[in-house]
This record gives sequence, structure tokens and C-alpha cells, in this order.
Amino acid sequence: MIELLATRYAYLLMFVLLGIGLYMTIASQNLVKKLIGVNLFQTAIFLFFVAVAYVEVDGEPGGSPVVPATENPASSDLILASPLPHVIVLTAIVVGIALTAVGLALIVRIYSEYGTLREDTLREVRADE
Amino acid sequence: MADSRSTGYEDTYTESQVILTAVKVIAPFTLTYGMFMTLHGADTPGGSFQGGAIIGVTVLMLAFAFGIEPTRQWLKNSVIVSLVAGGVAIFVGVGLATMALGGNFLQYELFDTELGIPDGTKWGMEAIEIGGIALIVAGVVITLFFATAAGFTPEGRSYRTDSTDTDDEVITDD
Amino acid sequence: MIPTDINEIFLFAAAIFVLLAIAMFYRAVAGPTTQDRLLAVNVLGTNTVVILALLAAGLDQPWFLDIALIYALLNFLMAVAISKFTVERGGVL
Amino acid sequence: MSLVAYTLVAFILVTAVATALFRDVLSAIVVFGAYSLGMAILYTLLLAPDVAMTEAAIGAGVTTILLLLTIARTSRPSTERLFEPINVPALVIVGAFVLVLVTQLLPEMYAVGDPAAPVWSNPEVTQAYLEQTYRDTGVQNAVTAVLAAYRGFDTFGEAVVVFAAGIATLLVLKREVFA
Repeated sequence: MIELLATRYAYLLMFVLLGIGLYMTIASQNLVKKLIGVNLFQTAIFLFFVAVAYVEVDGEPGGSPVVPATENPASSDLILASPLPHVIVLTAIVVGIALTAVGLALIVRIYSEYGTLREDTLREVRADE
Repeated sequence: MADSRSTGYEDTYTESQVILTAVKVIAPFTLTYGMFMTLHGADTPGGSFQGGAIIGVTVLMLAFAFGIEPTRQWLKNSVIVSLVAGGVAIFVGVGLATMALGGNFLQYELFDTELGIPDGTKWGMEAIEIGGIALIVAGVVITLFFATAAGFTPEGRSYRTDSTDTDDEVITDD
Repeated sequence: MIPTDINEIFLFAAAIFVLLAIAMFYRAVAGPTTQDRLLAVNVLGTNTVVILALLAAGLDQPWFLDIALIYALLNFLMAVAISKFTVERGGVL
Repeated sequence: MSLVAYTLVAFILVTAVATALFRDVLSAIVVFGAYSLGMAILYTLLLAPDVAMTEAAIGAGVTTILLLLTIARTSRPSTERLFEPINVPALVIVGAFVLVLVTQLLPEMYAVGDPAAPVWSNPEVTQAYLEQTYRDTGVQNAVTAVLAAYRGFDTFGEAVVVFAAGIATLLVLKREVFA
């Protein structure tokens, strides 16, 4: 059991972070904190992608994905992390900040319309209308 | 506090000597570093997403030191529009150029075989990295910052059309 | 437990610095005022730069120093942003 | 190697829990900045320097500033307590979710860094990219090659999404100028 957890630490961390992000989006009454929860959830997914790309041989970590400048590299030089998940995460982080910014703009707008950021108060205000 | 808000320029906090001096020293370095990261992304870790973000962050730094309103006045709207729209246009342009040469969208090796540019693939990639993504990311980071900093004004008027007269409500009331 | 190889020593030192970061995080949680938290996070940022430099040495990946440089820059920006926010509740931001 | 990873996991967990529990939004944002720092070190340790740089520049820098600006433009609840009260039903649901993931999914995962993992050992994806990158494109950084050449159309879509998000923010805030 300990062995299992020790060798899969990144996935374990990812699952717990998914839980924390989900908890924040469900339980926090404040909209800004909900958005931070969404961000946390996102980073957990990013961690999963980065963790599957990582490689090590006999406990020695490989290299970052910068290939040697030769036409036909030796396979021993190619113990490198996989570049494809890195690319996906790279673009996802940038799209993530764009998403966060639109969410924040909506929050600013909601505040100027209703004067509150708390979900329960917002519900009451909307019910009164 | 209400007075200093309405004028926006005689704010003691935006003229903090410590921040002003530090930013004056650091900002050129940040800009250079962002450009280095963009230009050098082909052979070392780094690239246009990171470089563009750092270039954008330089403007954020200036805005914190000199105040957001003066920076907004200094930075022309057309600059940001040309950064963001120009980035997309360059990206599409490179893609369409390869199509015009008879290939697929972004088929870079045609620059080499058809136009005779040595290392055409590499320079095509550098073109969309430097000209495309870096400009878009830098422009969007600056846009998001200024849009969020301005907040929401119900009348929907833009500050730029106003002169910098004193009744300009810079910050929406809480 | 105590490493002998020079790279191992760098990584061990990095682990110690992460432990110190956790210790510093106590101030970020407990700190009665926001200023305490700001200072704690600022120290954490500096700590991060050191950890990244040690990782760069320990894993023989000199590019990691670039990340450390970005951190050094952004740490300053974050410190300025949060400090200006704490004055007059963001009125001067 | 593993010692650094375990301590980092502990650090990230502590910061994430603190972010979730702080009642004061400003403190949560500040602690979330610390969380991003820890996450970027973990990305670095997992040999993803490009991702770590992006997380450093965007996750820790720009996100924190946008969140700060938002609470400066809206409200920040007064704090009589340090931590939020625990929401028990939500905690039960989330706990069940995490428990299912850990007990059912975790044993099925390959160990972190196992060269036999399908992502890494696939001769048609990862190995092909690593072998052919320099021959095909003439750049050494495989991430840049995949980003701009092999998946260039995808990146085009991402760039336009970022552009669209900028426009959407301006529309939501009813602003007509970019700066």
C-alpha cells in the first residue's frame, strides 16, 4: 500500500487536489473563491498531464524535451519527457487564464447589478425580483 | 481619499519612490527577458506563450508604478489593437501563404522548397511564434488587466474619449 | 539517509528548503494581519528561486535557471500588487 | 529526488487546503499565489520547464493580479473568523469522490516515470516526435516543434480562443477600447 502511494505520488496529489477544487466550487459562498476553486481543479488536471509525460530509468530522471542537434539521435539520448502533454498543458494554461478573466469580468458585472458576491444572498435577491 | 481618487494623478501612493525606482530599474530588464524568451524558444525551453506573458507583465509593472490611469493614457488604444489583431493576422497570414504556395495550412517546408529560404521550416515556426502568439498573448494580458482594472461602468462610456478633466470617475464605487 | 554524491546533496538541500517553505507557510496561515501573509509569501517566492537553482544544479538541467529568473521578476510584481492593495483597500491600485 | 517530490507534495497539499479554508478572500488569493509557486516547482521537477515557466508567468503572476483587481473593484467580506465553517454535505460528497478515485483508479495507474507507460513508450507518438523533431523542423526544443509545427492548427485555435476571451471580457464589461 505504502509502495503504491509512494510511486504514484503525483496521481495521488492530483486526486486530492481535484477533491479540494470541487469542494471549493461547491461549498464556498463567495464567487471569487469559487473561481479560485475552478483554477485549483484546472491545475490538478495539468499535473496529471505533466506526470504522465515524465520518465525515469532506474530511478535516474530523464531530460527535459530538448533533443540533441543531430539528424539521427541515439536512442540513449532520447530518455526525455514526452513533449505532447507539455504542449497541451501549455496552451491549456493560457486558455485557463483567459477563462478566469472572463469569469472575473462576469463577477464584476454581477456585483454591479446585485451588489453582492455571496451565492445565498444572490439567490435571495434574484428571488425577490 | 475621495479627492485623490477623482484627480488620479496627485496620488501619493502611485508616486512611491521605492516602487518607482525599482520598476525603473527592472522594467527594461523584464522586457528584454521576455523578448529573449520569445526569440530563443526554438532551442531552449521557453517560447512565445511565456515570452508574450512576460512582455505583457512589463506593462502591468509600469501601471503599478506610475498609476493605472496615466499608463492607460500613455498606451494608445491602437497599439493594443494592432498587437492583438496583428498577431492573429500574422498567424493566419503565414498559414494562408503556405496555402497560396500550393500546400496545406502551415506547411512550412514550402518556404524552403518553393521560395528557397534556407531552414524554411524553422523560420516559418519562428514567424508564428514571434509574430503571432507572442503578440496575441502580450496584447491580451494587457487588455485583460486594463479591462478588469476599469471595472464596470453602467453608462458604458470609454475613458479615452474624455479629456483628463477632474470629474472623471476613475474607479467605480464599491 | 545522508547523501554522498554531489548531485544528491543539491537535491537533499532542495528538500530541506521545501521543508523550510512549509515552516514559513505557518506564518502565511497564522499571521494575524495581511502584511504578515504578504511578507511570508514574499519569502516563499525567494525560497522558490533558491529551490529552483538547487534543482538546476542537482538534475544537471541549466535551463531551470530561466524559471528561477521569471520567479524573481514576478515575485517583485506580486509583492508590489499586494502591498498596494492593502493600502486603502485597493483604492490606489 | 524522491525526497524533494514528497516534501513538495506536502507543501502543495497544505497550501491548497489553506486556500480552501480561508474566509478572507485576500488571504485566499495570497495563499493561492504560494500554491502556484509550489505547483511550478513540481512541474519543474517532473521535467516540464516550459510548463513551469508558463505557470510561473501566468498562473502565479497574472492570475493573482487579476483576482486582486477584481476584489478591489467589488467587495471583500469583513472577517470575524479566520477559517470558513466546514460544509459537511459537500465534504462527504467530495470525500466519496476522492475515495473512489484513490481506491479504484490509483492502482491502475503506472508508476510515475515508468518507461513502460503507454504515453512514453508509444512508438508512433512520443518516440516519433523525439526522433524526428530535429530532422523535420530544425529546432531542438521538441515542445516548440510540436506546438508550432506538428500541432500548428491546434495552436492557431488556441490563439484565437485567447483573442476571443479578450473580446469577451471587453463585451461583458461594456468597454469599447482595449486599453
